[in-house]
Amino acid sequence: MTRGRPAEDLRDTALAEVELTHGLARTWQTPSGFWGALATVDHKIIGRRYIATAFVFLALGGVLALLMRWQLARPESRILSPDLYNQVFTIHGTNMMFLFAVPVMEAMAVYLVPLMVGTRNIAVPRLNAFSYWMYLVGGVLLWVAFVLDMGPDVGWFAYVPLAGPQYGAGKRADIWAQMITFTEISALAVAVEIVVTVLKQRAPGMSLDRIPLFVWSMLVTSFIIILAMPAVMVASTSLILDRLVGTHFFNPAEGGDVLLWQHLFWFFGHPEVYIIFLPAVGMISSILPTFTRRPIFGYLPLVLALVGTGILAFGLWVHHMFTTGLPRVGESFFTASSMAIAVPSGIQIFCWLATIWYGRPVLKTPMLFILAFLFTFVIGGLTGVMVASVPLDTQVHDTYFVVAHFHYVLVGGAVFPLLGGVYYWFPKITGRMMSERIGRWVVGLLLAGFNLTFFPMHILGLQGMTRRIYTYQADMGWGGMNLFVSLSSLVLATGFLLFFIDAFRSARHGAPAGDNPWGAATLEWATSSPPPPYNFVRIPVVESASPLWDSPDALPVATGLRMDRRELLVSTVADAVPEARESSPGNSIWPLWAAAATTILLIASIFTPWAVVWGAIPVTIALIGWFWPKGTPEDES
Amino acid sequence: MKPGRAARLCFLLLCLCCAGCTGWQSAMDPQGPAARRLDQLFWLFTGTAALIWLLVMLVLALALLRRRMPPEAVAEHRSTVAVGGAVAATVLIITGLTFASYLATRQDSAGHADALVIRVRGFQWWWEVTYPDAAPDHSFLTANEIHIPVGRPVRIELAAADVIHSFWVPNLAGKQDMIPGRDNALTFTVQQPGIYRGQCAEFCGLQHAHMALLVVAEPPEAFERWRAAQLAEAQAPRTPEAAEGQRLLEIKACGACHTVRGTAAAGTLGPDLTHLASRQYLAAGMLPVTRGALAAWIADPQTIKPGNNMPMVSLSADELQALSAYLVDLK
Amino acid sequence: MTALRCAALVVLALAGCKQEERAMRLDPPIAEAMDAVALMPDGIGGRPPEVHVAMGNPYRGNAYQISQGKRLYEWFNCRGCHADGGGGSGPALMDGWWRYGPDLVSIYVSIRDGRPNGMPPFRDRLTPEQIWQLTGYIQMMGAYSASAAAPGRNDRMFSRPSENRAPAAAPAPGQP
Amino acid sequence: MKHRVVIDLAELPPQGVGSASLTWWGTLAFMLIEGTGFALMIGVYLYLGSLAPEWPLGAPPPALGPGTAVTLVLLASLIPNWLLSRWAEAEDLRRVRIGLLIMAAFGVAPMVLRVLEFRALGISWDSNAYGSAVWMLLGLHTTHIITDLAETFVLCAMMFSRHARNARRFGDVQDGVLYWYFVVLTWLPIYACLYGIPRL
Repeated sequence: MTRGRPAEDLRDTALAEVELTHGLARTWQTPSGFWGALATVDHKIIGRRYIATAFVFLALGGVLALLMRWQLARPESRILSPDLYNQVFTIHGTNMMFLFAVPVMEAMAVYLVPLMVGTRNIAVPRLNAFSYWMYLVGGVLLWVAFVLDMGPDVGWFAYVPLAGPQYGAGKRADIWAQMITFTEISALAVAVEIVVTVLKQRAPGMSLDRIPLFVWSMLVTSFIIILAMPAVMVASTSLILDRLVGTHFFNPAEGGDVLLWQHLFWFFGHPEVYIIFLPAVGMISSILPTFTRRPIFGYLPLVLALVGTGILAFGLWVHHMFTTGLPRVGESFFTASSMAIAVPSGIQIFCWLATIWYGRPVLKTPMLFILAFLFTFVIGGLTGVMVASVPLDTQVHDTYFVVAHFHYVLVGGAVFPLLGGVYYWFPKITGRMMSERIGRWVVGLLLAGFNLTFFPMHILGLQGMTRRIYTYQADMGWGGMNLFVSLSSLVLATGFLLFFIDAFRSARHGAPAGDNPWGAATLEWATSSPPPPYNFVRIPVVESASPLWDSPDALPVATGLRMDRRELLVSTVADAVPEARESSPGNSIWPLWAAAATTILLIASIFTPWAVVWGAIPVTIALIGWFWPKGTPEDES
Repeated sequence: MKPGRAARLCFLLLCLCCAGCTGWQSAMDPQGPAARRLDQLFWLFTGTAALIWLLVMLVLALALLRRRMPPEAVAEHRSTVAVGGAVAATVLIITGLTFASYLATRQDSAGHADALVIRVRGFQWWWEVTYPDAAPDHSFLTANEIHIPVGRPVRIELAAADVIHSFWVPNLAGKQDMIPGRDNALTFTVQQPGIYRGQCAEFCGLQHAHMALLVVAEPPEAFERWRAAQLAEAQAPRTPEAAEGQRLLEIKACGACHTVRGTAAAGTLGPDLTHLASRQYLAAGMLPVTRGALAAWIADPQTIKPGNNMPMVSLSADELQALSAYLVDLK
Repeated sequence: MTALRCAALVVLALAGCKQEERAMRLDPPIAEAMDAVALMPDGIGGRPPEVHVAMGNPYRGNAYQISQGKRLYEWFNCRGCHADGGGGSGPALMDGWWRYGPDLVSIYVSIRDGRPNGMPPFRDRLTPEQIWQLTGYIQMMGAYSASAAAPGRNDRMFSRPSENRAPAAAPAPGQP
Repeated sequence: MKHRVVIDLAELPPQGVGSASLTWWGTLAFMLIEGTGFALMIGVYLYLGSLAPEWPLGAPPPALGPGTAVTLVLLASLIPNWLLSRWAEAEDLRRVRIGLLIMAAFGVAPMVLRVLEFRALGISWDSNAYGSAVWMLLGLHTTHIITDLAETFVLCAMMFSRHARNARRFGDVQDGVLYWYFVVLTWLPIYACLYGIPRL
């Protein structure tokens, strides 16, 4: 990309609107064409890709779920072999957690957070591009392995020794571990971008108590990611080392410990649940005011609940290990802390109820999703209290009760709000509305299908049906309910199918949306739909927590940014007082090369440890290419 | 409308649950004090949870239906009071439930001096059961079926031979993992004679689904009879066909992995077969012990339980007949 | 780049298909035919059964079959004499020196029929399929470079670098 | 939507310095990630140590010499690192160049000593869990030294090229300085663990 350099810098201060938008568009645009698409660092384009890819993985994981339900519909059925079933449930879990749930929440944030805080691009945007490529490769790695009949078959939790060198034959567990590395790198990168964006790039005046709650939730989530994901990196690295070079981290005969894996995995694995759940509650808190026509009740308690959940999230990993025979004192502590998480969750639910109570509810599709969420998630939360109790957990642990519980929490608690969020922000992202009529059908089918599918699983679990079994015997008496569950899952699948059809159709033929179709209050609605490459013609200035409601006629804005280079505003952490004008890196193909080099290193290291040594050379070259100054206006000072 | 319909359905399902609570592998049909306490705790939690859920749904429904709007300041104040009260109630309920679960397990941790000790070791994909005794000739080995006397505490010492397994007999107690390199134990008492099924609850590989065990609780006298019978060497063949079966067991690959005490078969890699026919099931709950099932299993173990470690030994039809005739007599 | 990736994918696919497949059951006729090795008169070297060739030599490059062989090596106490391949009362198996030939058929026959000076026959204790699994594992143990299908260490006391770190550092014996 | 101009930002500096710089915050976030990684690895070491009947397992405590030498070199490097930071702040190109060369030397020295340090552990990574843990801890930290060393080399190359005439480069140097502080500071608990715990 070459641009002429004007003698003196161009400011937006004195320019006419047309001239201004043209100039900004020229500076911030993504060049058309294949290489332009690969080199872009626009958070909206990358966010869109991220969201679309995540939903592709959702669909694929859903197909696996249907396969499992087909197999389990009848006792001793032989549709899937045990080997294939083990791969299918492992990949379903891994895919849904690492390739759908976490990335899709971060993807929504990548798209929305810069708009909601009123800036022009996400912080460290090239890292953002890199993180998408890493994510994509990680997902492709897992699925290609599956297609080649070498998919991981050790569960998404990959417990040693089953996943260890002796019992995990072949490269299946290594592929799992390296897929973790890919997705962790991408998740951590996005977390860093979001933290920096939220802390330093907020519009002037957006002090901490005016940050939209979705942004707050993403800030907390990002910190959880930063503190939790290293644990699974340590775990998966140790696993690969055990398998590949013969270390003994998990070998009890040589001083290692089998439970060490579980501690490390769940130290990450439990916060992981909140990494998925907190963005969802953030979405609710951001959507709800729009459809109750009033500001959210209890902004401060809601923020505190988010932060409190984030802190407590690190104190309850042991409740996944209640049956491993840990000391009783520890168990009591973890029972208490696991139950304590119900308090911040309760606070949020009560605040939402109060908001609805004193609001004027408008029952559009996003709002219906929130109601579906409340209906479903409260059940999941309450069964969560049950599994938090050590004695009860010894009965329901690793049974279908737990399968039901966490689907209530993850689908009811996270996917419903997410879909509500998609219906809500779709017009912003595409410029077109999704169908209200189909949307109601989607909510209805999903809610009915979900509850009919998963509620009976509670009972199956109590009747003794354990998890991760590829079949069961006819005399167990689980056949009828399993058939019911399998048939219900078709209703659920129809709901998802309808959602995808609606999204595809609306993206082309939906009614044009306009800037603010729902009459919402937050900054992302202050720009056109879809937003221009530079997000805002002028940086908005925030004077309250509901800026668009409180200044309905004219948006207060700031001027003085240059438009001949990518420039955005850096503000202070607490009060968002403008501090500096900072350049934002332009498009670059180097993140792609760096991702390719990292891919070679990581995949080759499944086969030989020396790949870490020689593979580091192309990675270094790519990183130098990435950071080496290119003489663009963004590099000036 | 939707929530209402779903609620009715849930209620229906709940009734269905209560109807389907009994079973030989069900946490809802407790047969001992340990399991009963868990069951009571479960209903306490479930009742509380159902109540809370109904309340939340009620408030939600009213919130959607009501129309009257007080001024903002009043609304704010009332909300604060209501939310504060609800949070306080949450804290109270949580504390109560934590305390209740603490109480429920306190009794279980008490030691039992007179407990019957049984060692269970998990293998991929079967259970090795040892009844240890101070006198070595009074301890014996069996597999996949545990007999216990009614009314006496039983202490199951758990270990794993390969990967992690989990011992779970829901009618009798909660589960406990069997972890390589670590020792766990589980103590419970059974009050009703009966047959209870258990199943491995920790994913352990290809045949995790088919790793069941039976617990047979019987009156003390019956238990002692069983114990004495188990201590004996294997039943000698009574027919020429069975004698041929024993010979085959010894010269074919069978003896390399299985033990039949009193014969030359002394392998220790697979389940002990000395009293195979005294057990109800074969291959960890896979098939009933009948002559036909035995023949089918030996002829093609990989079709019946794909991936298990029993090889398909080439036998003629006559050999298969003889071998199954011998095995089905090992009472 | 795209071409390179495609090529890598194809290679991976070909390697992957055979390497990771888990065949748990042989049809009885095939299992029987697996035993039909044609041996040279001196008992060293020969031709593997036709069905073995037709199946694409499944016991050498397949991770699952090799892991089964490794399990059998342990279960049938091969360690008792050969240790972890370093040799004890029996010869070493990982130094690249083979008294009766390095090919699959020789190893297969050694296990099946035994060899002079103490190697017992395992004909009656293992099925042909199991002997092939063991053969694949043992041949891989003595390989000069690690195969991608080689297993890692066992969960027990450390005694030698794991198979996937070949060549194992056992010194060659002084005389052949 | 109509706009109402309320602030003019034209007078703000065209580039953030120190805590007003986005890369500074980015570096901080990455340090938090890696610091968590180090803490967890130390946790693994202590956890395995608490389970073992003796610690170290099957080996004498690692010889103090090379490790202590690395520690001293790293501590000594803090002084030129601090000076470099001041020179970068003052945008003194000549001194920054010298400082970077010194820091490159201070990066290479521990790498040489590190080789000896791995030998001084007296145990291989595949001997037992103790060996695995110490190799991983030391390896993890070595990776960080290598990364920072590579960064220092690249900065050197930049500062000796035409790109040096840019205030942004001095900011990059300062981020490098910050990261080196992190590398040195994380070493201290690792050093205490590796050499102190086995001698307790």
